[in-house]
Amino acid sequence: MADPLLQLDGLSKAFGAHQVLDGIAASIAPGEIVGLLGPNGSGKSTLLNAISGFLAPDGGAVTIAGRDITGLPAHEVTRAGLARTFQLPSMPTRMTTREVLAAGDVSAGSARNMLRGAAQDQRIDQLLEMFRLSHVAKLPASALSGGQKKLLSVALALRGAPKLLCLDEPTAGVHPELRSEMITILRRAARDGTTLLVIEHDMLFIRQLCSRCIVLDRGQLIADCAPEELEKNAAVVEAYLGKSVEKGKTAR
Amino acid sequence: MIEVQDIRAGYGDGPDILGGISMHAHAREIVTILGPNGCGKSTLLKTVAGFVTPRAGTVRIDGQHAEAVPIHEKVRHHGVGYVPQTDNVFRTMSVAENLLMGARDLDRQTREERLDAVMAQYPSLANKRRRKASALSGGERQILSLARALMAGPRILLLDEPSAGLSPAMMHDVFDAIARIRDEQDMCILMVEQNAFEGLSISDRAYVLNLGKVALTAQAQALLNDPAMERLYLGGAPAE
Amino acid sequence: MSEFLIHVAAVSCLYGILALALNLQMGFSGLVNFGLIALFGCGTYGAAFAHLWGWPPLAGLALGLIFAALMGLFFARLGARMSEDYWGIATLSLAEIMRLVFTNEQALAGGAQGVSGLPVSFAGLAGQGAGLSRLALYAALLAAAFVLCQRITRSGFGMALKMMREEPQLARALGYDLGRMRAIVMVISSLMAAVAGFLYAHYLSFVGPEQLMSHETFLIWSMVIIGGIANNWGVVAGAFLMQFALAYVPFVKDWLDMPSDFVAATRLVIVGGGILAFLIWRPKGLFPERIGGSHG
Amino acid sequence: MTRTTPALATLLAATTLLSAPAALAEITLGAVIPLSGSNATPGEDQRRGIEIAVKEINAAGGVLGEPLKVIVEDSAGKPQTAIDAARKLVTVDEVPLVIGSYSSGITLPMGEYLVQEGIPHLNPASTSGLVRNIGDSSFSMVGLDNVSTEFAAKEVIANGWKNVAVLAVNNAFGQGVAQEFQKHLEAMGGGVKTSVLFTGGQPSYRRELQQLEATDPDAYVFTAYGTDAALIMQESFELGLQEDAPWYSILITMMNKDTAPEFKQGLSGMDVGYLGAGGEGYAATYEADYGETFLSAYGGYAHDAVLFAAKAIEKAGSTDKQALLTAIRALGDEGFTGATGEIKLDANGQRMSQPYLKFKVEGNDLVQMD
Amino acid sequence: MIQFLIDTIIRALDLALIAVALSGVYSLIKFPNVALVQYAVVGAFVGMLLQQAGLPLVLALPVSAIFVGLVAVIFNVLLFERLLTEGSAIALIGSLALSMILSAVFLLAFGPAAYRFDLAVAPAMRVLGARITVHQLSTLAITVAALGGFAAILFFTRLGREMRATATNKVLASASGIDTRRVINATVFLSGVLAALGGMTLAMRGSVSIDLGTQMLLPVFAAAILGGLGNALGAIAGALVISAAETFVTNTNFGVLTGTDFLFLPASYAQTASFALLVGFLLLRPSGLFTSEVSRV
Repeated sequence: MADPLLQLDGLSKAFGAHQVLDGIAASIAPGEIVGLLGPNGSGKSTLLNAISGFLAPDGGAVTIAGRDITGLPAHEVTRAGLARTFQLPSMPTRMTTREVLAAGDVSAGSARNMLRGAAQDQRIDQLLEMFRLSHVAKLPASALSGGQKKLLSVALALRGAPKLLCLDEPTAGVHPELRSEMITILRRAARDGTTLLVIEHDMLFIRQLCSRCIVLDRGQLIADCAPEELEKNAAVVEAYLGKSVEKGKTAR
Repeated sequence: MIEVQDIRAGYGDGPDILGGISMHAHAREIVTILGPNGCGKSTLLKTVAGFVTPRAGTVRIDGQHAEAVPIHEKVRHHGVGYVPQTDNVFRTMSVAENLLMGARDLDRQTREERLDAVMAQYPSLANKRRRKASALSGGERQILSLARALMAGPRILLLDEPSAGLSPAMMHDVFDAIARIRDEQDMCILMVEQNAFEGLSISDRAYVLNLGKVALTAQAQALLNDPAMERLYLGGAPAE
Repeated sequence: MSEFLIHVAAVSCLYGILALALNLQMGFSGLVNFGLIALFGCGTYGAAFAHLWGWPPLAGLALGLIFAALMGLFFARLGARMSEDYWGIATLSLAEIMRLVFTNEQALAGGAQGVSGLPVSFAGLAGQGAGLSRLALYAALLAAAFVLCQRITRSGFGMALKMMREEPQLARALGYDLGRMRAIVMVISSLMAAVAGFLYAHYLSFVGPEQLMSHETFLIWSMVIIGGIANNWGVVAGAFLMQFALAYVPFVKDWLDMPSDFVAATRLVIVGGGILAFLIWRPKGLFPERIGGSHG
Repeated sequence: MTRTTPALATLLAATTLLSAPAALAEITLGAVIPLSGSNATPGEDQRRGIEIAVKEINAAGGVLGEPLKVIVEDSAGKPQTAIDAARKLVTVDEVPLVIGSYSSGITLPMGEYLVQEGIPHLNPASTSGLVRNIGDSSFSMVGLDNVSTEFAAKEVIANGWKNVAVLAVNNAFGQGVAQEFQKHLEAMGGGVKTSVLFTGGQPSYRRELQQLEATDPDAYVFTAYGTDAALIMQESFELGLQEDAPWYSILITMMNKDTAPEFKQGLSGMDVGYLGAGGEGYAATYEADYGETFLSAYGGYAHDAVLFAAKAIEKAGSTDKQALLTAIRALGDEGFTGATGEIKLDANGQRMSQPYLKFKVEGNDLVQMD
Repeated sequence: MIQFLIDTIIRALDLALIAVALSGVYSLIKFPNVALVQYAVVGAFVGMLLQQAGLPLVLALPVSAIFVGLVAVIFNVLLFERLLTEGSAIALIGSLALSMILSAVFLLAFGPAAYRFDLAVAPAMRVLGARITVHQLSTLAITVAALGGFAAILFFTRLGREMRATATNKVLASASGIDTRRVINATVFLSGVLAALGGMTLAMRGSVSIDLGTQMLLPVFAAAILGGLGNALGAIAGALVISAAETFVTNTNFGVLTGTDFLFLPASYAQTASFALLVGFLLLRPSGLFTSEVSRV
């Protein structure tokens, strides 16, 4: 394996007495598409927050492309090449889709661009087209459907040409048509060299897209395998279905 | 006991989250609502409960219109109990106080009796009756929340993901408790659940939602034996 | 043109600049600043110090701008860790501290009695010339401030500000350094407020701590809320509307033969009532924000 | 379009108001005095003085054959409001002369504005030494602090109080009094242990009083207005400060009216003489019109300012600014007798001689000592 | 030292009732209601009017307090419930605007003068060398009784339980059958009562003028925020800290520093002390001094 793009070493986070992340260690190589799985409350979103700088981890380290980004604020993590989306993308009510896309280019926020017009029209038109959002370009972004918001947030995340894109449930609540659109877009991004880390519940999606899965349960990494092997993995089946659980066997 | 007809609902000026849903649930029945994140499960439960007023359609409880009845009235006058998903206890208050909150309208004697009954039923709570709820474990909180809802003696129980964040062992305890409540108290239970297999194993019927619509409805056993469940429990649309 | 009309129009222009500054903070960036008057005060006291120390007036302007930039940066720094209502209270406190210090330190710009006798700009011109020249200068500066604000809010930076205002979480995920953006916005708008303060000092010929009362901040708030939050045209209109409304209260008093407390009370009612009425019945103001204003 | 309608309507209405001119041929003067704010009591007294003066003049046939009118504006005790009010008087009402205001903090900036506009200014009440520097078209009808504090310092020494604590209101007037008083007292061999300046309008002055008390003075010397002074006296009584050492008030009439008798027993002080020779008529009219005695010492000066202005206009023969200024100077040179005695102005346009009176409190009233 | 303690306690009396009211309401409707300080002034004026109208003081106090409680509820229903749907900052601005309007009403109704209750004033008693007046003692008693009563309601009554429940978890509270709107208005009523008592006890110790509200605003906020907004009883501790800081600033003779016998800071710097404390505090610990809850991200 090449030098890992993302390296997690013993990442931990607790809320009060509740250990949400318990020494997560994993690595992702450039170009991989990795699924991040686990039942509700297993710590997936917390892990994403800890990686992307929205939460300072209590312990451990996060390295991206050889650079230690542990504890850096979110915007610096993003500038280091890691983009992310949110599970429930909430969008501005007083900006249009087009304006949101214009703001998606982070260089807009520098003082140099203060007096320069916002819309570099062509590039934004292309994006709107590519993400099937042209017809809603002039609507307030908050008025988009859940699926359109997810597409918009992926479009925003991809604008900065990130090295690693972390997606939090990109297809949940997305209409089937847009869903296949989303898969196409993510595939293309991967082909263009973006590494993907995807939280997803939809196994179909995982199988279609991911080459590898890592599975969390109660803050611990319990599996790291190909998607096909998930069903055979006793720990995963237990975590998800609780099928073979016998009392007393559970951890803690 | 619960009858929902063609409801549409959403938040603020946002789009419809529920795009015309009809469903029903009877006494002595556990009905589970399944579906991927963002499909509208919780919104449906909240609309039935009265946190969200539907934009169109009707919600009937015992045959009476109840679309515009806020949750606190439903709890007090329509025999409804509601257990939220997270944040389901009063953290700064003791276990006993939490339980008493569930029995506001009862006279002192009934209240004490129910309290004793609950304590007898859930010994884990009895040991901690003076402890603050914030000191309880996740499973204990879930049980406490359930017990709190039962204190008022409801006939309908609305549960929002009772297994969220619980270990399998605790989850078993909680689901056992829920099934017992149905059997012993002839309760009508409407439950939103992520954990499809566990949820279905105690349910009578289920609705699967997708994108704000009912995608599938069936007997729980039938769904459990459906080979498509492997995909379903992980949230995929069963239509594929 | 009546001289009084010129006077009111001139003051309206200065308040228009203040309203634009507040709009940049509050309307576009979501910064609930209740201490705006302190930034204005940097300008007035810059002028006062220059006068006291015998410096040329323009040196006072430079002084005021430096004070204002520093104060704006400090405000922004405070805002980094607070929710918006806490920040509002903190900025209000800072403005009050400034007022109390200037009230009590006689060695510092005369204490409560302030500094009077500042040269009035264009005082040498005869007749209405002085008034009209001032009006022209203020109007030109207002127009410049307006163009600046318009350019900023329609630029990519403006989009970023709106993103910060509405979805700070998302903005951070996009790589925006919100602290830096807050600092930039605060400095720009502080400088605008200080320019208005400097001109005001050389218009009134007097600088005193009474000018820093928090009511003055709320007057500017009323202009923004009534005119239309996040609409540059709107807030300038709001500034003129409020100034004219307030300036004519004494005439209404004469007309209706009301007691003298009427004037002070009516001003409070116009400002407070204006804010409340608009918040309740027309929260977007007379000229609502144009969504999608940056294109098409 | 509909959006702009209310704004336009307001503007239109306002402009209509503006353009309605005073149709009657009148001689109109302006006055800016505190009718609201913490100096509302002396302000009201000034307003009464002005009212009486206008009545007197009009009863005697007016000025230059026209009826006299004084437009009274509220300063609200704020420089900004006062200047705006003066601006309105000058630019809208186009008065040839403005009288005002009460406290020096207001009079100074307003006077400077008037000087810049070239409008004659008569100061009827402010006694800060800084008033002298306002400008050459500004004139004072009242003597300034350097004179009054010297009088007070002499009194204090004469009473045998060597070391005193000074309490003064934190404004231009109070600051001036405290500084001047200290200067004079020290020149006479006394000393000021501490000078505390207080901000008016507080619900309690315990803190300031305790600061004074900590210095253990021979006497407390203070100057304060109206209701603030009333509370100070009440609290000093409550705290027992009045048992420890005597209290002496500079410009005692400013505070006497509002203070309840039980809190000011044994209080003494000084003030400007508010009645000169020939002032009895004014006092009688005042009591007849308002059913009470003077609210402060300053009504008489405002009254005299109006008489002085009217006489100057008569002298000038018109309301032309230059002619009026010349007339004022001439009148100041030759002297003019009003209710407060003879008003003669020095080269700076300030009143030269000023009667001062010693007072002590008896019951609720001030009794003049010789 | 004794005098310092007494001065601190007396100043804390000025702040405590209003700060507790502010914090109590904040715990339920998450915005700092600036108008509360004006409710205190309303209470004082109404109390004085009632006394003038011939009501004995023991009646005037509670009647005025109840009146102000009702006024607070009316404003909450007519105004703040609507504004809160737009966000807490909007409601905060609205409460500032309401304060201005109330100031205008006071100005027209009472003018700028200061008013006092018609109470006999006696020279202070000496206790261990420190001065205490009768009215300080009686207002201390009223304040302690009012705060005790409020604490008793909060911890020993059904309403109090419902208030705490609604404050900790509004959703769950309504799911338990609590009409949270009614509970909120009950709390608003109590806050009005406390604020009015605060205003009246201030007026009993000194005097009340229309500026009182503005002068109390920031010290009261400083106390409430220091105590952790929303933690009603923390506000009492906050009031003590603020008043100790203020008293230190004004009671200390800084003469030694300058080599003069006596040098006191102007008493209005007391306010500066509390604001500076507040700003410094907000910088270091934005959630307040006495917050016990671990906030979850």
